[in-house]
Amino acid sequence: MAEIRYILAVGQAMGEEMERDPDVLLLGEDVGAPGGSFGASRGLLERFGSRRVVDTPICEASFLSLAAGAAACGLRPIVEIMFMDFITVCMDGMVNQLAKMRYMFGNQYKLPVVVRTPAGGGLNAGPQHSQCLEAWFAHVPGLKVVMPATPADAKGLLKSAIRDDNPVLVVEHKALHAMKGEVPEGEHLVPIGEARVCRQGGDVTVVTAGRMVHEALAAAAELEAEGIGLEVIDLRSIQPWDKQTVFDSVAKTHRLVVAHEAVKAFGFGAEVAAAVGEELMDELDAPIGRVGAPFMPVPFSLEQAYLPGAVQIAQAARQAAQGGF
Amino acid sequence: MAEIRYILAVGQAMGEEMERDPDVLLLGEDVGAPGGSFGASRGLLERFGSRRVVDTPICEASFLSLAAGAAACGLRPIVEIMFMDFITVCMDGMVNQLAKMRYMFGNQYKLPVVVRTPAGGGLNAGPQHSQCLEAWFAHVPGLKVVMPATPADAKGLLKSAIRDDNPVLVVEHKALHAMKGEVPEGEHLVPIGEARVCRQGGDVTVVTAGRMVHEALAAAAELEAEGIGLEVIDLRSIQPWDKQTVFDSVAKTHRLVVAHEAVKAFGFGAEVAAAVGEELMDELDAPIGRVGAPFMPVPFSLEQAYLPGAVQIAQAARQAAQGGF
Amino acid sequence: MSARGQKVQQARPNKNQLLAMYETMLLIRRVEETLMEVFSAGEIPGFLHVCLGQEAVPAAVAAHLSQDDYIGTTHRGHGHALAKGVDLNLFMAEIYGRANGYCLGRSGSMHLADAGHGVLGANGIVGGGIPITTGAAFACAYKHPGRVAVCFFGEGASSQGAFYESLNMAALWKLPVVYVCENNGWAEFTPQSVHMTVADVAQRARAAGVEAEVVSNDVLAIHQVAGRAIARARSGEGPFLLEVKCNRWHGHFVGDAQKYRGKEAVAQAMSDDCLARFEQELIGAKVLTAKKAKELDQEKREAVAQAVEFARSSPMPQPGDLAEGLYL
Amino acid sequence: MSARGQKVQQARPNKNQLLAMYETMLLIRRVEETLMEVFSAGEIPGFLHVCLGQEAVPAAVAAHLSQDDYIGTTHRGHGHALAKGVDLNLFMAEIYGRANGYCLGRSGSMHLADAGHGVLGANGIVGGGIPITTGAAFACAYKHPGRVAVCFFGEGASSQGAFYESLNMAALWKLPVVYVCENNGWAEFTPQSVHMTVADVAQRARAAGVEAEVVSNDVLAIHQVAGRAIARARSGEGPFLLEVKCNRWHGHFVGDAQKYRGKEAVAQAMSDDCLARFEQELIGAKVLTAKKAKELDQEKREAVAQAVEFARSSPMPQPGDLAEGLYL
Ligand SMILES: Cc1ncc(C[n+]2csc(CCOP(=O)(O)OP(=O)(O)O)c2C)c(N)n1
Ligand SMILES: Cc1ncc(C[n+]2csc(CCOP(=O)(O)OP(=O)(O)O)c2C)c(N)n1
Ligand SMILES: [Mg+2]
Ligand SMILES: [Mg+2]
Repeated sequence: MAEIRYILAVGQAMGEEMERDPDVLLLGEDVGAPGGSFGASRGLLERFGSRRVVDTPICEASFLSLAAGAAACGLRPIVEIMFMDFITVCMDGMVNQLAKMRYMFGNQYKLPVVVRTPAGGGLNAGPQHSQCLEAWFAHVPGLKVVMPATPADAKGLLKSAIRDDNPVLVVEHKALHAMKGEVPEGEHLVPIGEARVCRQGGDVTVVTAGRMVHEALAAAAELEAEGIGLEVIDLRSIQPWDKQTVFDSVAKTHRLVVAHEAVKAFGFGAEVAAAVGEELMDELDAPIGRVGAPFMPVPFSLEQAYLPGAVQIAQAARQAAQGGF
Repeated sequence: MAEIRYILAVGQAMGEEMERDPDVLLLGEDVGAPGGSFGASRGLLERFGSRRVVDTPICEASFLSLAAGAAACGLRPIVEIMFMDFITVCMDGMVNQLAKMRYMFGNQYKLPVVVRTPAGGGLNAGPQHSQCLEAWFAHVPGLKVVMPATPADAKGLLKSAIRDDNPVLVVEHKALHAMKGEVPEGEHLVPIGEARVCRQGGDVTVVTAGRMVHEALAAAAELEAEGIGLEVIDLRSIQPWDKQTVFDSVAKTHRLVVAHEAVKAFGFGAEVAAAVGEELMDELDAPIGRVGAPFMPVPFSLEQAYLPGAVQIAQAARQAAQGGF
Repeated sequence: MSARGQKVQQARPNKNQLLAMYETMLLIRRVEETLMEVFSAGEIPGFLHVCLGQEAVPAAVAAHLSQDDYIGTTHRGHGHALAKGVDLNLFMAEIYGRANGYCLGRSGSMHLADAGHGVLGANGIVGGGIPITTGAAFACAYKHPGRVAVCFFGEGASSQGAFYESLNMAALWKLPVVYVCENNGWAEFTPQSVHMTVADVAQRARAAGVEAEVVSNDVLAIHQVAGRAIARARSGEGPFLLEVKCNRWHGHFVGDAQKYRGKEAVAQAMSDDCLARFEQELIGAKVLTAKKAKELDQEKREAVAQAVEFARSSPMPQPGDLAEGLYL
Repeated sequence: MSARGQKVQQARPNKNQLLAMYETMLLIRRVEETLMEVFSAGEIPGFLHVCLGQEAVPAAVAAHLSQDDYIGTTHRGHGHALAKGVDLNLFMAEIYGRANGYCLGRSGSMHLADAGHGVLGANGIVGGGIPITTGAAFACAYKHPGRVAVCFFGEGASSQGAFYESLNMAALWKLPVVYVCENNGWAEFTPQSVHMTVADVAQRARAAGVEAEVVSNDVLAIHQVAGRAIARARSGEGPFLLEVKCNRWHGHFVGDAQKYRGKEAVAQAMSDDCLARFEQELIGAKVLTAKKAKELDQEKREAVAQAVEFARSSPMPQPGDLAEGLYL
């Protein structure tokens, strides 16, 4: 297995799938010769030409919907939205068109569109370039939402997304782009909707996704010294999310913390916590802890003070471990 | 007190505030001579003229942002988005501009913009004219979100929203527009962020908002016969929401159901349930029930089978009343 | 329907083609009249927008299309779907929200689609269909050479940024798409003068680098320009915008009392009857006789009545079917 | 700055006005050079976009504005803010993310705003500022007669629907707004030819019913057209678009190695030096001497160095301050 960077894994997934299926193509701003703002499509223009690696004008609203129409007519477009914050510009396409076309037309059309977008903080890019908005999309029937946390998942989830006949939003995390990790060569597919228990532990379950997986692992390492064993679950997919894996773990540890980088209030952690509270409350020995960003835009300065991380997760897990009724 | 329709209460609020403050004005499609698609602004053009009751072209994205700019320069615009589903077109204005301008510019500007929009089902208007998307906005720091359930609140909350120096999203419900109710005359303000206990009861707390308040009351009437007392709380505001009132009630009943018309998964009910689970779990004698729409777009046909209502609330409350650990 | 790529579309229509267009217009007229009736009688819930007075456009444009060409349309989309050849019974069943309608009753009038005839869907979002249909043209250029996509919309929609953005991409990539703007002067309850400074949507198109032409509500004039535009698109010469100045006979939706529009203006609008004019022309040119016209009318009336019966007697979807097909 | 409503702006600038513009350009040049340096040295986090080579536009346009006129700008907005008269120290402190910066360190370069000088903010969303600034013009027409709003943006942004939609509203309501498009030929790493079919953004403006004019990167030419446009706007004659063909000297952001752009092309771009040209003109016209130019340069360098020192020694915000002011 090769050690490669997350962003390269994204590029490999696209390259392999474009090789495999001539209907797969890529649309976005600067995706051609420049290889994308973050370099994900580097080399693809040379390999596949400008009919399949398409530089768009700056008009997210329309090139996203254009991809939806193209998909209904037999193509399998991947759309890059340069920063997740810009997806606000194409919400009609995402929500009223792409997400609904299959269902509202009574299954007449397939909508194999992948929307790739880097989210999150870490670059001091400020309030309009750092948001984590995945919870919105998880609330929209018809969309699938995945958040790869490692290079292997960046590749495996993206390949699955490209082969899926439904629209899939792939939320990359900018702060992970440079991360290196082992990525299986050849056919490597990670099924959408399956979580990964990335660390076993007996005391507190931590459910998270994306960049926060690594923060949870750091917190786990820290708490190990304190004698608290964290079981860290990387959801990988937010919609659908793997209830069974989460429930199994909570049935074992009886304590749960849910963590994400997005603003805590109304984030995806609320759904996980609510579902556990609804269906598995009798297994719980302590209140469910939630970790997320404070209720304010991501500031330019003090970004690190703003972003939630291992410290907050450790604190919440400690509290869960000690808490009880 | 006069009995008036919900939609007239909305019109009264706008008329009174425009009378009071010459900086208040209304922008939207067909708001002028036609008085708005649902008649909210009927008569306002005649009273205030076309400088203050402004018919816009069909371009939600830009007239919403235009209102944000006008507000930063001293006006207090009310923007009508004809159906909440169309707010997808102006999410950049809502989320990246309006919500953030005050904070990211270090408090230099006030953003007194009210966005009024009718949401929800009941008109068989199908998948693109029936959505309840309030949870998205509650997740965005910088926006306030209210959901008036009665004519009195439609007026009182809207008047408060217009006087608020922050952006407020007012989610009306189309199925309530024709509803009649008592509305206090003269200065009637309902503070944003305060819930209303609209029915006292000792057994199960039902937290809800908007149209579902009436469904909860119907469920309460039904369960009374079964000897189960529901305490119905109309949140009125989703962001900020009145934790204290909810917590006080749960501390009394020890059982909670959260209900909304929006898709259940990742809806505002998740946040309420998660917050209670996080901060008040030891008060709970049964799992928190959640009621919301199933995970699919709103279909044209069978809308009534799709929409959650009194039946589902009663069922969840019954289960909460009987359930335990 | 004509062979692809050949420029036969630019020729004057022959007798059969003229009659086919006439029949299409007649069918649309009768369908819409009937829908107004049954909707007003409460048989159909929701919103219903009819295209009475605007029948020439779909008939003339679709005359140049094959079954596997694509169209995208709007809330006022019955005529386009019918002209594209959808099955009248399944069309009607969908509008009635029945389980055997094209979309299993989930879409109704406002989102009706038929993959079999390349109908990408009516759209409840004004402007929403424009980039989608442009995407269909993208797929044609990429994968289905020779096919075209036709995008119908109103002048109100042309104020949405999606219109401008889509035309820019279509021009940039020379996509085989023909934009057809039915400028009926009204967006809901508001006249064009309130929301546009330029008189012609065509002017807006040219600014995006798309050639454009304006014609009146005359089926032969539309047929001619559409033919040229579609032939151009098929042969890779890129997009075109055709604007038809027409009139909306009735309210925005069925039930709209049009208080905002004077009686005289309505009468004036209704005096623009593209179907009656075409009928007279055809009779004058001896392509049609008054008798034949009557027969055809009777035929359409019966077909429509039958479709309504079909829809009425079709089953409603079952609550249990609701969840089917959200994901594949 | 000139009295409102009077058409003095159309007169040729006098000596003092010429010198004032020169100084503004010089200041912008020195600020941007310094920011490139300190950013490259790692003193400032995030993204930084400089406007080197494009200094003529802000200087010439802002020469017609008073403190209480409004401007809206973009990610490449330092020049516009400086020309509008923001305090150099507070400006620099904001870019350094300090607690005493204009926005308490929350906005940095990409969202810098100064209410005191009518700077409505840079904007991180391409096209996002266009309707906002149009809204400022709406407020001027409504509440602050005589004031205008100037909206700066790039040719890349003119492909966003927000551009087209905003111009339509401005034309419709004759808003006192002047759109200034700095067409530097590049949107990030992509040249204009890849995303526009028309050569001029001006053509796009005319489609929306807005008068437009194209000028070269010459401060006096810009000054003249801007003067006319702003005077028109002040007197209620409506919007105007001024397009300036200029060159982006450096990468999209500081640190962009421009692998996509040949060395020759960069050299070519950098040969378009609006400041050097203006300096020569002023010296030729005896408005300026080489000695005076040197003095002024020294003065600006010192002011910039001082502002950098001010920023460096300013306090960072405290974590406890983060929550302040989300709501009033
Ligand atoms: C994004 C959006 N905004 C507003 C509406 C409400 N609406 C429906 S039809 C319509 C007018 C459309 O006018 P036009 O495009 O001229 O089409 P016509 O109805 O005349 O056929 C409006 C504003 C909508 N459906 N979607
Ligand atoms: C909605 C949105 N899409 C994309 C981007 C990324 N982006 C930032 S600047 C830029 C290019 C802008 O080009 P132009 O408008 O010509 O301005 P210039 O940088 O040349 O000054 C792009 C694509 C963004 N910030 N916002
Ligand atoms: Mg119209
Ligand atoms: Mg540029």
